[in-house]
Amino acid sequence: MTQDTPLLEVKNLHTHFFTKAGVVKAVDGIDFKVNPGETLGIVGESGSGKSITAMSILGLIPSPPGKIVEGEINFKGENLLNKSQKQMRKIRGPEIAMVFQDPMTSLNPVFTVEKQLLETILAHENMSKKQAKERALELLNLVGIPDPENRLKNYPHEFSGGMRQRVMIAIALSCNPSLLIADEPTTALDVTIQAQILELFKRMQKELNMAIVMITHDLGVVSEVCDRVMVMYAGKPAEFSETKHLFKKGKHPYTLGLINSIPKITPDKQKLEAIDGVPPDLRSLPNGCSFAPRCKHVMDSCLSNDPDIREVDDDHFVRCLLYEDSKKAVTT
Amino acid sequence: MSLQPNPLPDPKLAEAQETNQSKSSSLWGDAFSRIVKSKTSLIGLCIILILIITAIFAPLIATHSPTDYASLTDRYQSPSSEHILGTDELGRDIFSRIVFGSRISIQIGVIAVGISMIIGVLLGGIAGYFGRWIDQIIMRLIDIMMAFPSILLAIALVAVLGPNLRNAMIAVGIVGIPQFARIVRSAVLSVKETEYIEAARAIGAKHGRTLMQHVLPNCLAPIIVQATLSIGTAILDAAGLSFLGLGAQPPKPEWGAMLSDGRAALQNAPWVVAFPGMAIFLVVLGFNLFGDGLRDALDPRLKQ
Amino acid sequence: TEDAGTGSTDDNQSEDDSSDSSDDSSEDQATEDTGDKTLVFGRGADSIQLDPSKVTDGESIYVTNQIYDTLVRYKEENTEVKPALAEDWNTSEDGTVWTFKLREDVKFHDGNDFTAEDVVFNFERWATSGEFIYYGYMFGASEEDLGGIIESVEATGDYEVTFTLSEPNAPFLQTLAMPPFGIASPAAVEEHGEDYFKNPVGTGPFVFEEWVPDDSITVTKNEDYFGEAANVDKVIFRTIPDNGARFLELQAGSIDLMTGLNPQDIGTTEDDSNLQIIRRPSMNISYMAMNTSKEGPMSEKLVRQAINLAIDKEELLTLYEGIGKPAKNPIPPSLWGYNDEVEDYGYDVEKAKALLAEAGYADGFDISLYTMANPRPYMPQPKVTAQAIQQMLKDINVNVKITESDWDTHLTATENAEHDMAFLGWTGDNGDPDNFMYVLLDKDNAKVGSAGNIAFYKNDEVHDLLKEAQTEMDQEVRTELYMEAQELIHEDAPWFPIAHTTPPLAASQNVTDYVPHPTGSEPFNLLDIKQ
Amino acid sequence: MSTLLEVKNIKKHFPLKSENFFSREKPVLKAVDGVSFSIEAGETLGLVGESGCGKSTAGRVMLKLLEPTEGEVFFKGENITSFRGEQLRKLRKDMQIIFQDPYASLNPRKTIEQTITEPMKIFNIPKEERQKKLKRLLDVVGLSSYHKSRYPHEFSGGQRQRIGIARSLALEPELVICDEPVSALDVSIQAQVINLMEDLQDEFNLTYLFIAHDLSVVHHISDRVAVMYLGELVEIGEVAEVYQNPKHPYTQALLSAVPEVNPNQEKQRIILSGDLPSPANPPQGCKFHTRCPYAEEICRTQEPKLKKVSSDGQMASCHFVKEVVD
Amino acid sequence: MLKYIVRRLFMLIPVLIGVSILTFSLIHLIPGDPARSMLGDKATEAQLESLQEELGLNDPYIVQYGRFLGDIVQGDLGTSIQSKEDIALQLLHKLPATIELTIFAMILAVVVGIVAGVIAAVKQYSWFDNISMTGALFGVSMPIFWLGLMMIFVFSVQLQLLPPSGRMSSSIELETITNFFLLDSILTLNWAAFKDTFFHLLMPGIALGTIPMAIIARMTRSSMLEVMKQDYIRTADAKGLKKHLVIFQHALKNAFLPVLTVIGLQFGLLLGGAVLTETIFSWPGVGRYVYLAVLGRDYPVVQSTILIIAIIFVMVNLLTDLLYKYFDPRIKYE
Ligand SMILES: Nc1ncnc2c1ncn2[C@@H]1O[C@H](COP(=O)(O)OP(=O)(O)OP(=O)(O)O)[C@@H](O)[C@H]1O
Ligand SMILES: Nc1ncnc2c1ncn2[C@@H]1O[C@H](COP(=O)(O)OP(=O)(O)OP(=O)(O)O)[C@@H](O)[C@H]1O
Ligand SMILES: [Mg+2]
Ligand SMILES: [Mg+2]
Ligand code: NI
Repeated sequence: MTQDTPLLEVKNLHTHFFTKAGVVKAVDGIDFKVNPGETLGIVGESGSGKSITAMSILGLIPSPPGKIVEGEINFKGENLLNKSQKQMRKIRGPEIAMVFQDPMTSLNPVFTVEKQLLETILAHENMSKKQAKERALELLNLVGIPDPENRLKNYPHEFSGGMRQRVMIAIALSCNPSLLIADEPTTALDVTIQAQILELFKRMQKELNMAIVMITHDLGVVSEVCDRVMVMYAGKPAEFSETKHLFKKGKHPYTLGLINSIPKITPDKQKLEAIDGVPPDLRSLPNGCSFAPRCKHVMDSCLSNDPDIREVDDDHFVRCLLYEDSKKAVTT
Repeated sequence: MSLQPNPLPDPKLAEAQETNQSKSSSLWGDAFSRIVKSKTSLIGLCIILILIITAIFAPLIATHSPTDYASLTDRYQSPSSEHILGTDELGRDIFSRIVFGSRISIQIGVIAVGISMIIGVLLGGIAGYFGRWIDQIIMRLIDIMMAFPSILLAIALVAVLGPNLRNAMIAVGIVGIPQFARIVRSAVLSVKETEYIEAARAIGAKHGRTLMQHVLPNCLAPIIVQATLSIGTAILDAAGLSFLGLGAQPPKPEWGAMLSDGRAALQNAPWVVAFPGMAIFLVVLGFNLFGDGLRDALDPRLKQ
Repeated sequence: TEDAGTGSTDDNQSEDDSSDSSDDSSEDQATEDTGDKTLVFGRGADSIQLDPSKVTDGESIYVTNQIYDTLVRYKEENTEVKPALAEDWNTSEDGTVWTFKLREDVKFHDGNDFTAEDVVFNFERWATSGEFIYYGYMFGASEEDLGGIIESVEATGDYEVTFTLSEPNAPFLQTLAMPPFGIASPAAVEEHGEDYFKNPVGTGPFVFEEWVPDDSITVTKNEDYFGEAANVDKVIFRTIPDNGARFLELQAGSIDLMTGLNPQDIGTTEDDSNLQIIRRPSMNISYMAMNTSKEGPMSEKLVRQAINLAIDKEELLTLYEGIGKPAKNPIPPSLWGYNDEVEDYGYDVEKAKALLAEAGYADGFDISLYTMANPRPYMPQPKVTAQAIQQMLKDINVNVKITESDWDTHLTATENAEHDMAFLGWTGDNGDPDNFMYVLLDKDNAKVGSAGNIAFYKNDEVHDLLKEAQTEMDQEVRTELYMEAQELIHEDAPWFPIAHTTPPLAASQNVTDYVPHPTGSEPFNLLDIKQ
Repeated sequence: MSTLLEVKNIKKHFPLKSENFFSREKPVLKAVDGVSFSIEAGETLGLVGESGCGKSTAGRVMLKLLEPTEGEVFFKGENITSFRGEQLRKLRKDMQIIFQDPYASLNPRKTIEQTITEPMKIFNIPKEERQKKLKRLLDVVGLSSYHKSRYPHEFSGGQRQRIGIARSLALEPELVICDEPVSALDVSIQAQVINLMEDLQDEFNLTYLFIAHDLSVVHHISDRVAVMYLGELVEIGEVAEVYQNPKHPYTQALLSAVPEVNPNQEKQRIILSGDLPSPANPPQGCKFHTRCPYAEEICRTQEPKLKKVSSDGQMASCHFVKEVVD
Repeated sequence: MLKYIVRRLFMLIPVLIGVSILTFSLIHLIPGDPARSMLGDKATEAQLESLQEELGLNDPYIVQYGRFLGDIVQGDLGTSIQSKEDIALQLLHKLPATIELTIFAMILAVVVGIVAGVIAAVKQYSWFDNISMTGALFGVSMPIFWLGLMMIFVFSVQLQLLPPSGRMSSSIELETITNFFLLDSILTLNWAAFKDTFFHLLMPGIALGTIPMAIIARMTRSSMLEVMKQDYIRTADAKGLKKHLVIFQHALKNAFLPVLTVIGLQFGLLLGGAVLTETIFSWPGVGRYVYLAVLGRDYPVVQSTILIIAIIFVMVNLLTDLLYKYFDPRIKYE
């Protein structure tokens, strides 16, 4: 790592759900850092624990049944896990803000956009209502909502999906957070709208210089906006690297599988290389490497040994026994 | 066939994964296992079973005649070893009457809910499946019925049909129709919109087949839940009617009627009122508990 | 005249009593901010109409007794008569002409003076339509002859009325004292027409104030009452159908006096230092009438006898909790003319079965038993009694279906002969056996739709005897006639006579000077209440 | 090659609940508003467009699962627009559909065996043959025969999609309409299914209408591609042509908006402004003019026609594309 | 909004007509001749005819129905066969009693139900949740007539705390203005009457309110739980709003909507349940009135009263519907 003090540092995070049917190890040992102003992408298949990671950071894990059983989440040097709910409420918003996947359901349908914007501002900033309203207008302008003066009075259902996502982003930005977590902010949107939103993200990042954690399952999105990427599989990181590096020199069989299974718009069509099998049931993970059952390069040792994450290159970490010998293990 | 079977997924792997899931394969089996796991619905089930067993073996369980008194001098005896729940205004054994009353309760539940269910499912099914003007007509009729508070409508029906248990059951059955019709209709509507119904049409299934094989089986869960809960309501309503003297006539040991007859002695012999009421309460509670459990067990959202 | 004299001494006496108590209360009153004394009277059913001449039910009479006066009234504790609206009276030798001298200081509640014309008006009103049930019962009116035995009523002076009867009528004076013959204000009758029954105007000690159906009737003190003015300012008759609830209200002090005490609550009342039991002298009967007019088993004498034999009266009477004595005749033993020679059927199931077999009903039959839902003074637990009979008759294969209705409906249904068997009872109105036997068992009163004789028992021999007793003025001869009639009735068994009761009333200890009358109701002007 | 299916100017308008109780004119939602194209036997035609533009509706109209409001459908040269009842049922043998949602498209109360054999039952195929075929179908889609007595909820999404495919193949159809068969699946599973479908096409000589909103998937699987916008076809042509050389501004924007898995290549993005207008109330003139960067007055008033824009059959509907006459 | 209300009222017409047809037909459901059934088997022909005449039973149905409807529209509900009273007038007297009782019960049910439901949802699986939901389950299974009697036994017989019947003690003087005693006593500043009426209302109110209370509590809880799972609640949390704001503003306002519908429907239950409650507590309201009429086979009273109650119920549902629209901005009403 190049910078000295990361904005966010997640260490060996384990978030489990204790359900009747068994313990769901949704997040099972994750480490990553986010530096100020940088964009980190987290990719993985559905159910791999991306959202739960984000929710853990914000302290929003529904409990019961969920519980953070181990780990540290250091934000600006303080461990968020030691904070009370009350303290966390002060951090959410002004320090860490979040944009959720589905703009259709993430805004409260019975309140106007104005109320939902203002209440965030008023909750954290020492402002009069009038000032807050000015700020709200400014924000709506910033995220590109035309005629914000009038639109403020509207209810969410009077907005289209893209517009709602803009409102969500405005809300997230309203208290100038130093970290923005975006959980699949474009998945529910159409391509043309997705392009608009991604463009907005890029602009925001440039203008406001905040760190972003971009959660997605679309490698395309990652490659467009992220500086670095973490690939997750079954609650664990599989690979972690600089984005360009990953697409060029990705090492983990799962990462490679992901990249190869996506059809590419290139003139010469090749057969897709699919990853066999299905993602594992998080309640009963196989012994050894959780990807082993689907891995093309599976070795006997994979079925019994769960590999540690290792740095195989500068700032490039892989969790695979194939690379057991490369460089050093990251201590956890 | 020249193509190799697709190599995915590895059958052994799939096998291994599936053994983790519960073995029973049908939805009903699943539901059953879920009910058995829920303590409250198990209690409900037990109460219902006790009720049924009591009804079947009433003559063996009862210690006295349910309708005849031994001597009028035995009136209003407080609970004792001879009459474990005491005696009523005629000196009849309350326990035995309650035991035999279970038969009437079951009868009410089955007949009244039978009426509501058969007519309600039919109306709701037709309205939901065929839609358009048939739906309009049926639903307006249902709306009209729903405009009357149900107990009141039942009272009015009994008033014109004549006060007896049979008519009370019919009345309670009739006022239960709208509930079923609406539930079935909305279930049919939502099932009708699913892709597997479209798939059935796409493979050329006829109306009858679609309705019987695809639509109705998938509406069964809400119907069964509603039926279970309705039995409780029906027993409650019929007891209310009997309490008002519009249902079971003497000397039938109907619980509501027993309670009503015991009112005069509330101050001196509260047990005459207390026990039949408790019986009603417990049985209705049983059906409600079980119905709640069933609803949870059959709730598609809770699956997976 | 002598009667009147004794009457007034009675009055004086009670006046002393009441003045004592009102002294007590006046002290208390000083501390109260409202000086009003209100008596709340709890009962099981509402009045049907407040036109006493139109009704037969005690609940209506309870109230009209307060509002109306009759020409003569009963004495407080028995059925002897004393002057009321009429100061004095005499009768012709043959007993067919009666002349009444009326009081001159009487005013109706609406302010009009009471005169002889008003009496004529009332009698003519009753005698010109079939709607007035009691008039029919008592004076033998029929559809053909609406006037009955009263040939004419004339105002023979401003304050004198003369009645001319078609035949002598022994109980005539007693009859006139009956509450149904309360004199109404002609002006009010004319003004309200159809609705008169809910706007009653009389001359009585209380003035009608308000009627909230099924809830309460309020009457207030008539300050200008010609007799002894009431001690309480207001009486509220509250309807609380449930005996238990009513008793609770009494215990809680929200009512002062109640009828229809559950027999099993007598003990509780006696134990409660705030409450008292007041027993009404017995002059009533409860019975199960068998509808002889209906085709089928009930028209058979043998069947009716069998039913009499199949019911264990003694056991049944346990349901009366000690307030009832078994009945075997249609009149109470306290009345003259009671035939103690008659021997009750007794309880004999075998014999009953034999009789049934003889009548061709060895296999039994299905039959309805109509019962009122509300307890009556003469029958505290009708529904339970019905069920007890239901079970007893099972022994002779008679399958009883009980039909329970509220009081009003029950009366209509039985008057209309819907029933096979029905419970009913009677409280004497005037202390004359005629008031039981003629009203309840004469063929004249077996008219569908307005029957007093709900057995629809029609025996010409009995009719002749009763008719003769009516016209005979000699009480001994009349006694003979009634005795004979009782024999016949016993043989024909149109009824299963059940019991004579001393109906208990429960009251707060504060209620004083309350003397219940054997006829079942009384004016409340003498009664007082300590605050 | 012969034309297997052809639609001519099909329209599907859904009546909307009238807002005004008393008003006479019934508002409609123009889900498909005049679409014509044809599918050649053995080819795969991709149908792309944003959500709500009428792709699924068009597919259902072709199958006659929905009655077209207007227009005609030809199957093997026969006009099937007016087919009803038995005639239509017979036709079902030759045309099948695969659905998007692997969870909703299988009857949860039926075992896999029942689901797959039901079409055969309906067409009175004898039992033995049914069993034989069932085995083969399971084999072909990569399921084992011990799966057949299980219920859908015991399968993963990818497996369910296979079951749906098996059902659609049971009657050996010629045409299969695939309504976003892979959109609900994870990337890794998506590739499995796409591969399977490609194999099956070769194996059974199938013709696909492949509906999707994912342009890369369509590119991968299709021979030709049609682009829809608000119920209308805006461009159609050979995949290579359209992707390399899109003529319609909407197609251009659409293609440029796809995030590419190639971090090195900086793309020239066309970002469309605004949102998709509602099909209940579409713009006048060219329906795309509200978002089109090149829109001019004519676009607001005149509706462009689909015209041939290149010599090898590429067609587009835009006022500013030159028509090619050959 | 106004336009919408007018439209909704307009749409009520068919329902109301249906309701009137149904009540009208009730009398014709009586097996045999209704007049005969009212008068009994042995009624004379003359009596029968006069009643048939009075009820107009000899005309064709359509004519009868037309007259029935015409009378009702003019506010003429006929006269009672038993008491010969004008039914409309009697109802005017009795309705306030029932409405007062119903509203009291409803307020009780809504307040307790919603509070319990919200707390139970927020503290899911806590002891409060368990206890209140067990209580609610008991509540929905409760025969209210039994509950009423048991309450009388405990509070009137044993503890002698509360009056067992009636609306007000006879000793209390109250000038009635609206006939809603609680309201009247406030208007006339008669605190003794207020206290007395309130105590009289307590037991019947609780008995009547129990089932709706239980249903509302359960509904509120499940609705709250459902809403708390929604994304926008997560958003509100992620915005760092205070907890009470999240629960009482964001969650409750959304959760209230389905509860509102249930509340509307519960009114029907209350109006029906009033028959039992009023009978037990000798409450001089419409419920007891109908009941007595049923016992007395006073069909005109049964008919008219049920019709009026149905109309009230329909109106209440309309009101909840309008409220629903008012609370839910997603529904347009123009
Ligand atoms: N409340 C919960 N109870 C039990 N298990 C849960 C709960 N919430 C999430 N999980 C499980 O945790 C795992 C990780 O979920 P998560 O939402 O983080 O996945 P994801 O990577 O965000 O997937 P997606 O792409 O579908 O959003 C999943 O297997 C999910 O089933
Ligand atoms: N049965 C229907 N009734 C009314 N409107 C409908 C119906 N079916 C579809 N629509 C509407 O028609 C329009 C086109 O729908 P369609 O499903 O064809 O779109 P699509 O292109 O398949 O979208 P998606 O990518 O979301 O599947 C949509 O606006 C939709 O709301
Ligand atoms: Mg997620
Ligand atoms: Mg679609
Ligand atoms: Ni082959």
